[in-house]
Amino acid sequence: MNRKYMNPYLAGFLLGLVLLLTFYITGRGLGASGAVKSTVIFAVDKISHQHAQESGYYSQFISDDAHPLNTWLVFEVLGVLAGAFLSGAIAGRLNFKVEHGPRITSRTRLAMAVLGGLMFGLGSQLGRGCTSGAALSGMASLSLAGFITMLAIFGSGYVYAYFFRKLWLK
Amino acid sequence: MKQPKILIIIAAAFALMIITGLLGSRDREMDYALSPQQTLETALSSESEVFPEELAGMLENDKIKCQPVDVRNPYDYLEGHIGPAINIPANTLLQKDNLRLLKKFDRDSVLMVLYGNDQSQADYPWLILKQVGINNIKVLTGGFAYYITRPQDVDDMPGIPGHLPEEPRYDFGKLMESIGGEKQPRAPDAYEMVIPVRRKKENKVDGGC
Amino acid sequence: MKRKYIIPILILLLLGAGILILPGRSGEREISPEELLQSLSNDSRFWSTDAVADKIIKQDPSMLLIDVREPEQFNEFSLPGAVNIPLKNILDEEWEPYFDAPDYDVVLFSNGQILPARAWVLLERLGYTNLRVMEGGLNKWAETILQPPKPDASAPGTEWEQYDFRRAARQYFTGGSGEINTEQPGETIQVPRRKKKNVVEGGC
Amino acid sequence: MGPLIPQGIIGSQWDLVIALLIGIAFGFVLESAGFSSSRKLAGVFYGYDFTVLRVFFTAAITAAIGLVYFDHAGWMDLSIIYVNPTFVSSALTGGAIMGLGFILGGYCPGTSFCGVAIGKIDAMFFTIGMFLGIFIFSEIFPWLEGFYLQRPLGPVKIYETLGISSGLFIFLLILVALAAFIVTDRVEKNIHKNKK
Repeated sequence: MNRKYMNPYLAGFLLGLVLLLTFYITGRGLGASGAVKSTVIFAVDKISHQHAQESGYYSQFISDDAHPLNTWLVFEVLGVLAGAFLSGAIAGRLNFKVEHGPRITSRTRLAMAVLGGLMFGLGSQLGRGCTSGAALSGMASLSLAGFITMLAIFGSGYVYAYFFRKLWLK
Repeated sequence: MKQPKILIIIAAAFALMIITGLLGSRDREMDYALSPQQTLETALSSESEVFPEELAGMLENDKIKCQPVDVRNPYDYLEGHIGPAINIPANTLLQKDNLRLLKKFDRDSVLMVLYGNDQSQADYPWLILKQVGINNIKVLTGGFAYYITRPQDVDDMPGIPGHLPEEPRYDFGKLMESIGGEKQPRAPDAYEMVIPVRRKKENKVDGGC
Repeated sequence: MKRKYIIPILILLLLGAGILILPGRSGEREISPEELLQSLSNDSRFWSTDAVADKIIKQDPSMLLIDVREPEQFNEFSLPGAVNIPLKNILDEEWEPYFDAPDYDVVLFSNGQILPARAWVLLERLGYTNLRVMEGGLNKWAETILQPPKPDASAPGTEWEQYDFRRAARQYFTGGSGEINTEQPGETIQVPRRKKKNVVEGGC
Repeated sequence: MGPLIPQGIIGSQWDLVIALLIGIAFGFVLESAGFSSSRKLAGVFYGYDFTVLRVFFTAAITAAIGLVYFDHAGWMDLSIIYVNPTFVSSALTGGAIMGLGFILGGYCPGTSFCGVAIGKIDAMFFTIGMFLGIFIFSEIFPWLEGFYLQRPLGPVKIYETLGISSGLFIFLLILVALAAFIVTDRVEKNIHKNKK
């Protein structure tokens, strides 16, 4: 049975409560791109330990006692995967497929996805956080950085939208 | 669509939780009746003291409602205290029943006079009780030690500690010169003024994404 | 969109308006009256005139002397290196860094002990730490450092040591050279540990 | 009581367990709101589906209101919670790059994980792309470091820079949100109308 999506305001309200609970228990907000950063560091450390030690950037995150993947965000993202799987299972949305705009082939879609992901990875490190970490949690804690990042992401998104409308619209 | 109904229920529950939290927190911890600025004005006000003569006069004249409060420890209190004084050791002043008693005196406009061994022992509690909202309260000049000697004429006893404590009892400049120094004490030679700079509020918790 | 969301919108506006009228939190660092009263029973807030004199001679940079008297009395006579903050403007913004300095010992003094004690209660309430009051004020300073009472012959050794220290200090302050024995046994000042807010790991 | 773990009320060994549980709730709500589909996510930029805006704004406001009330009720000490430090130039450029990534990829990191979880292959490719992007950033970081730390303002709050109280700011935010919901609702309606 393919149930429709949850009412957006209810979902927003529940997400707000989850975020509030996160602040209440751990004192920090949600996040996502940090987990990928930890995996990158773990991979680089494994592949060429020597390179990782030398570079100023990697060495910050590598210490003998703590395993690079043993961070809050990695566990949180594992939870996200599990939670999404659960919700997808209940709503019957589990199947392997490529979703793409009507006017492009799935091959272009996949290429765009990789390019988009690359951009997002780069941007999230530069902006110290992604939409859920810097923007959403930042806005909740009323930090200036949160609002700047949110406006930059969605503002620039609206500017680019026109040029890439072929990707999404009929 | 049944989902807005769930939204309404949870939103209402959330609002209720917050309101109960707010009400609960109001009476839990005792609040200050005076802001820091008002407390400063009270601290600067000069009529916070009662001279032994006035106290003695008030105690004899039963028309004036006056209640001395001894803030020393019970042992000193038993050794000797001012006539009708009740004993509430300083660090128990804010306990529930003591505070209720003091507030009752305040409501019946009974003038409470705090005293300790010396004036400064009663001065702190006076300022704290003022901040918590007790107005009709004063401090006995000189404290119990000075009260016992109870000179007939207050001004002629400069030597007793606690008598007008804030007055300079010596002309410091002249005293310095009499010992062979300049008027001002010599500062250590390389003594540059220590000026601390405003501390930046640093972030306590790490986080972000 | 309209009707079915009326109630959540109302709740939202209600909560929003509630925030507007809520009184500002009384400075989050203020301590409660009970805490304030308890901190009275901790005697390490008193520093004797000997301890203050010793720190001045040793040029101890971690001590801040605050004279809470009026400017006229301050100009006439005060301790070396003291800053004059009259009691009436002790809460001014300008002096805030002097009190919000956890790695300094802020010693409040005046002629007697009442004014600095009141200043102490005011500042302690605002959550500042390491506040001290010079016991007895300048009156006691005059009676101990400037005119050290000579202990009688049978007095214990410590009083004689104190007397020597005070005489040397007096000579120091009045311009005489005179060497000073500085092994004056410093007061063991136990600093009350307020529960430290610890730092949490996090990051992304 | 404040944030439980920093205040030591809950042992820090629970930290990672809580991370997992919160992640499950986070993933569940995101996926059930439809954030696992890139077409629905991109809708916010093309007007045919403003779910992202509605969920995002409601969540931010609920959390902000909750935090302020928790603080007033004495349940929370706001001076301890994490506030993102502001570095203006890197936040703006980072945001601009992320905006492009959103338009091209159709996902953001959190939602891409939701897509991966339910089998969206484009979400998997997006995640691989992210992996590469972060790898590139880490390699070229030494050249970016100056820019990365430019114009720091510290963990400043937005209402402090605007000079108004937090209560007033949140109230204005609520009004802006309600206005946005009404406008986007109307925009969405007539986009669907003239598409038929």
